[in-house]
Amino acid sequence: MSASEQRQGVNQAGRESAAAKPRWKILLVRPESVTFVLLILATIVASHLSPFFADLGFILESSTYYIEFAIVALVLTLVIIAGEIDLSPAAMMALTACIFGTVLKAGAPVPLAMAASLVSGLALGAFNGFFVTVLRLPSIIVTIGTLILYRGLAQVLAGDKSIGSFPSWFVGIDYRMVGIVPVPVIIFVLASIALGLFLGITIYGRQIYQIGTSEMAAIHAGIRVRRIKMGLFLASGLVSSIAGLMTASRLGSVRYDLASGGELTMVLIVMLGGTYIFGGRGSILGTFLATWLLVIIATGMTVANIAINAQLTVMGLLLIVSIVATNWIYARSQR
Amino acid sequence: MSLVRRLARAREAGILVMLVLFSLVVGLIEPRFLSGETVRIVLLAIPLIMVAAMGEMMVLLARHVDLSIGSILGFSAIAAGMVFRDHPEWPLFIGFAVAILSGAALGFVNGLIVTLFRLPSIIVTLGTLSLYRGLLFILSGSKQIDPNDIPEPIIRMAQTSPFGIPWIVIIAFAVALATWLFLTFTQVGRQIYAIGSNPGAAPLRGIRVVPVTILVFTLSGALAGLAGIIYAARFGYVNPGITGVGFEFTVIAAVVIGGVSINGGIGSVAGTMLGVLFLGAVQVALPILGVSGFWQNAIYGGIILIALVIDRTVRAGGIRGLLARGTA
Amino acid sequence: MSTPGTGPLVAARGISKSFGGVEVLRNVDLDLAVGEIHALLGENGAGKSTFAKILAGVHRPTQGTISLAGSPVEIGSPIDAQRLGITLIHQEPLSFPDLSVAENLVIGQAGGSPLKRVRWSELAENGKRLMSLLGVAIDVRQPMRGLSIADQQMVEIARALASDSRLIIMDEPTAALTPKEVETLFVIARRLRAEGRTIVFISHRLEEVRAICDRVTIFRDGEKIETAPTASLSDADIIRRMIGRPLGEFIHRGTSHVGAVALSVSGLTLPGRFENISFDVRKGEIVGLGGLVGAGRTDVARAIFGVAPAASGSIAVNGKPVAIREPTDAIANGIAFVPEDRAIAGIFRTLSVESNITAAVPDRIAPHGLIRRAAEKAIGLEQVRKLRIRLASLRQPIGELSGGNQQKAILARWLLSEPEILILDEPTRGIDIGVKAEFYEMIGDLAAAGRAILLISSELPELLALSNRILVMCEGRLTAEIPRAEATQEAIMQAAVPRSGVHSHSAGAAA
Amino acid sequence: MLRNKWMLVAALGASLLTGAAYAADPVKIVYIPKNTGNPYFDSIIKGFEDGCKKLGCEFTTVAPATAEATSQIPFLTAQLQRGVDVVAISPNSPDALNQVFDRARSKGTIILSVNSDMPGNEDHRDAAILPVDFTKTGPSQVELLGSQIGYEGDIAILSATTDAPDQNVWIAAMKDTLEKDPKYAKMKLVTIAYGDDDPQKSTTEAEALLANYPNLRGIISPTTVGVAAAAQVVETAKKADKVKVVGLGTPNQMRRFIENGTVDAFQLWSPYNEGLLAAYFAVGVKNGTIKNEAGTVVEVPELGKVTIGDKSVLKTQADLTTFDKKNIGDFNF
Repeated sequence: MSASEQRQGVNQAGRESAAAKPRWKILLVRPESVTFVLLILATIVASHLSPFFADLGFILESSTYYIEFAIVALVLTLVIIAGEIDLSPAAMMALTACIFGTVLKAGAPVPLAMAASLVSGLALGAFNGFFVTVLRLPSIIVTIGTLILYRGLAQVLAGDKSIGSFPSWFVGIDYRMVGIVPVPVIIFVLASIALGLFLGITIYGRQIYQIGTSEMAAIHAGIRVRRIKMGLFLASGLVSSIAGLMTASRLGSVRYDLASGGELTMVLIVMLGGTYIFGGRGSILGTFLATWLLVIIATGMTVANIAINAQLTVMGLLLIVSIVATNWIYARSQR
Repeated sequence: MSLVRRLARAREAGILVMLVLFSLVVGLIEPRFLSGETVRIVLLAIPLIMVAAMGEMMVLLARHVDLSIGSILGFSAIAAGMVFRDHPEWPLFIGFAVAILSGAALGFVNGLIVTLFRLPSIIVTLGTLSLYRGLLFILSGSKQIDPNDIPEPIIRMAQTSPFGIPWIVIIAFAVALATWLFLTFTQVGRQIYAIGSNPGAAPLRGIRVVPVTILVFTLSGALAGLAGIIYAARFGYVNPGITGVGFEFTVIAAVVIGGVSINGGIGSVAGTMLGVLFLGAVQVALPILGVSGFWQNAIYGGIILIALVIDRTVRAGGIRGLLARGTA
Repeated sequence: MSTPGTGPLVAARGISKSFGGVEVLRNVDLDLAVGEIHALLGENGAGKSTFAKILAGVHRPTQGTISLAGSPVEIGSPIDAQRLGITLIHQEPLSFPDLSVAENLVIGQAGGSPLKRVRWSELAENGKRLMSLLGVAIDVRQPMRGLSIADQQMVEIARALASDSRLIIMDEPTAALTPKEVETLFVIARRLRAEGRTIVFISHRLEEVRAICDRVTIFRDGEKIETAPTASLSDADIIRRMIGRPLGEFIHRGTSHVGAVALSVSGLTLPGRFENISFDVRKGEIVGLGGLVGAGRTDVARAIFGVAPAASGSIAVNGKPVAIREPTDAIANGIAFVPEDRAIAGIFRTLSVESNITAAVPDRIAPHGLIRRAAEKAIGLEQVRKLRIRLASLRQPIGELSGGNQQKAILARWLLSEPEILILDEPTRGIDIGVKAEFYEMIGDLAAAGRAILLISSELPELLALSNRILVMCEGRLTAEIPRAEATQEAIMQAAVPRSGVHSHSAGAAA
Repeated sequence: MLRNKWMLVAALGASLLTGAAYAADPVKIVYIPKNTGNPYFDSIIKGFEDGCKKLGCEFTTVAPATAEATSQIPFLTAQLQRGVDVVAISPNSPDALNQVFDRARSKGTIILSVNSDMPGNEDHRDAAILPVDFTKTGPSQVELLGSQIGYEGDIAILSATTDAPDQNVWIAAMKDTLEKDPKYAKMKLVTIAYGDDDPQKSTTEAEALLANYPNLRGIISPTTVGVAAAAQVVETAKKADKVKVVGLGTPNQMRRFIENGTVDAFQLWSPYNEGLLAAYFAVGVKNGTIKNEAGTVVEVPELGKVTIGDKSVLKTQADLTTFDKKNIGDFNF
């Protein structure tokens, strides 16, 4: 346990304080740097792989399939920086979307159904938060449980029927454009800026980093750890239901298997963005860049007709490599 | 304190009571459930889960988790199936060896990544869940292994044996017995409990945490591989896109129902067997009661959460400890 | 001092050790003879525990060599140490709560293949034998979970006995033990010595060292100061060597005016931790809180600060009863708490010094939720100047600072909150001797400025030097209140050590 | 397997060389099955390949890993970006793809729904290629089972999911036939079980059928996963002589049970022909030789004449093919 050794080392006192690191070195170990380099590399490779790739309109259109996960991943970034994890958002997307569909089918107007979906998202997030902050159970296990439970409830609610025939104004958010940019991408960019500022310049963002760095120290510094964590799980539930609604709008229908396997994609995006799996380190910028990295890789492979089995392999490898790399860089910077 | 100990000891008894109560309630609603035929069906349904559950239990005991066993099962089943299909002239045990060894190899990789880079196993195996599934598609060329490619003796394993009980049931119970012997009577078996019980103290106590952890993941993989053969025997074919998908959640549910703590160190073979039996009974009861299969996942998820809360309660020293404020 | 004809069992030469660029051991030479009990003395952070851990393979030395019985050895891991016949009894007992006591006695012991059979009846027999040898009544079949710290410590000692080692290192083994248990331990230690084994004994209690140790080695600031036969040094000699200067210099000449009661605690109880704790702290007063490790002092402090609130009892600030459910409540009532374990509960290791200093006063750096960099920097610089914190940059991660400067930053954090009541839990643990003096000065000044201070410390000289009054806790209860005039090390120890000779199994928490 | 890998390489190669490869501008067709690794769709693909070999069209196939509602969408978009002329797809959802289809069609791409239609959303695709007249599936299955059990006794149905649209249409027809046709008056449908197209669930459900209904004489399972599971269960329970299993299955999946006598006969159609017909139809429509409207006759050398029906539905054959010991050796899919 090198961390505890280091801790003991600090504990057992030292004499000299080390000199501060030069700026370029700090920049080099910034979590987003690797992501940025990879993004450029991936774009070059993808352009060579298929002549159909290098088309901004197409990339933006394809990005809408991942943007919903990416928006959730922004909040998940905060959750992971705070030292927790939420594996259930994809299941929450499905369940809240199915609730939306069910309420709508029962004759309620769209705004009411949307409200029901958002409220249920908050409730599901609160349920996760209750287990984590009140019962003090590890979030990684709790949300594996709720991942199965929420997906199961979606299945109970909707069977394997697809619930559709939404009013036409609600359908097709991804075809609404601002210039050549689809609305979901605009939402994602705005959400990134908002959450980036939240994390960067507000006191709550600061406290999220502090909690993730040392929860004990945060408690002892009078930071309301439980309240903030509960807030993060609520945010995760809320943003999942928003993403669920966006998916419903894009597809024009919902089914229990909506966004299935999305937890992998979300964790992958956050990890690719250089956020440290054990908390205390990471950034919205990293997640933002990682989203485009994923879009480029996935779209590049698909448009080059690379078979899905290779894609699964690449995604699994990417996840592992990205965590290993982040950890390695982190450990290096600590030396 | 005595309450804690009593509860901890009562884990297996508690599951047994749950199992009996469940059977009685289902039997009251639908008397057909309490028949010899049900026992036969349950016995046929559980070997697949039981074999993999023994591996997953060891992983949980060491305070890790393996989410990739479904993909490992699929990979091993495909690998063995390809041996059976492409080399029908080879003796059958080669197929067995291929399944178990390929499973062990994939499990070994899990263990290696987890220990070498000190990463949370849940994230690593979430990655290999996808990675191994991709590899198995590549290996199989996306072709399924058809029933007539699976040798007759393998299929018969799910039907009969010289003792009248199907081979797969005998294998499952033999694996459970071997696991029990291993965990109870070998040094390394006890060390698995020790690592899960206090991972920080283990290396200071002279336990080789890295090799033991790798061993645990390797065993989990090997047993998932063996489960791959059982899958082929029971269902008669192996499909790269279906075989083993979602299997990890079933197995984890069975293991935690069996009283194995997700925080490591606590759990027994007997408890896990009861957990598997309970899950088998639920699986069989649902169709008999005419409950939609759509409930199955919700029930699994609920069971895992309830088991978590019970475990937390026991560790906190009862309800009062659980509700006590402050940091534990 | 080693027996003529045979060389020393252990010969350590030039041992140095650094953690993250910070040197905690410097060029230590030490011989341990066959069949001796050798005390390692020194203040907290002097390097004695680190040295012990190097011998036991927990840490690897940065430099230096170790020979065992004449041949050079590499002790790369606890497993290597075991194989070489070296056992360490850890300061805080290590245990596997889910395994039985009997298993805890032997698990991980070297020898035998991994598949070697575990013989349960033998294990139990062996365990019973060891327990009766130590004279404790512990059912070896029950799981470790739920054993008191003292019982766990006895199991830890039994484990060392079972290991058949030639070098046994005991790192403060008596901290949680009753006098009777300590006596049993000494009997066994002497017998082990008679068998030709070597024992390294780390303790703060000089009378214990005098009782059994043949030789003492004194550490200070990571360096070995002296090795000498125990009998050749007086207590005063030893203390002088440990602290590097006479004790007298530390005594804070209290000039503060003791005013009205600032903090009043009555009937505070948290089952299993502490019971019926009542005391007052006045403005301008430093109240010391002494006791053994695990006596519940830290738990009381955590309860007052709201980290782990008490189940019953009341707290009043300036005469008004207050409800403290979480630290925020305590802070709102002008209470500040510098926790004992700086690395875990104090600093945010990878974050900047600046953000560490301002962590408890979000409103001052971010009046409307938005952080004002300029304000934060100004506050940070002011504190750095005031407390003379040595650093390269305010944006530097605090983990890169020395222990003393880290502690100053934590103190700065709390001074910013302008507390009326300051709880200091082992404030000088792991801090350089020079900086320590600065701290004593600061604590005195804080009291002089009218703040009420509750000082928890295991270092008796520190308590004696700074406190107006000293409270003593033992097994979760307040056992004495000693005015400064009557306070002596003996008086404090007498109240701190359990008298009954029987542990209450409920008082089992680490302080 | 070897051939498959070669195909992959060829597809990859073709994709890298696009631009230079088609001087004659052949029709580009892509087929997106429900998911990869499903042998049923491999036969459809074979049909497309053979068709395109003759017609000179350019054919590729891509598939998602899972048959989840939205998993086909990225593939669909990518193919449109690649500029394909015809997208043939076996949709995973009757409506989740509507938006993408609409946009593709507005750009002139032809969308064909292959093997199953999109009930209620027919105006989002150009045409549907179905394997058989689905109204005949129900009665035909009842007759097949009836002939094996002497038109007498308890029977059960093991279906896919409760909401599976095709299966529900067939089951309704089965019920209707059993009720109205006096020939089947002595056959009693005791229950309908749902195996969710999951091998484990289907197996347990089939076992529950045997346990719950000791007098059961036959099981109809109109889904490939279910019929294999039912056969396997009956074989394991050694009740092949007592309980007859019929249903819709693929020859390779069912060969074992036919050969060892567990199953006397089962039915299906030719997925190969679907691919073939789809290829001919697509090329014809694209080149303007076939008018996509009801009543038009499409001629395929191997199949003969197929008439476009209502809502642009084409059926490759009228009746189901019955597979038994005599003919199963002739099929490999």
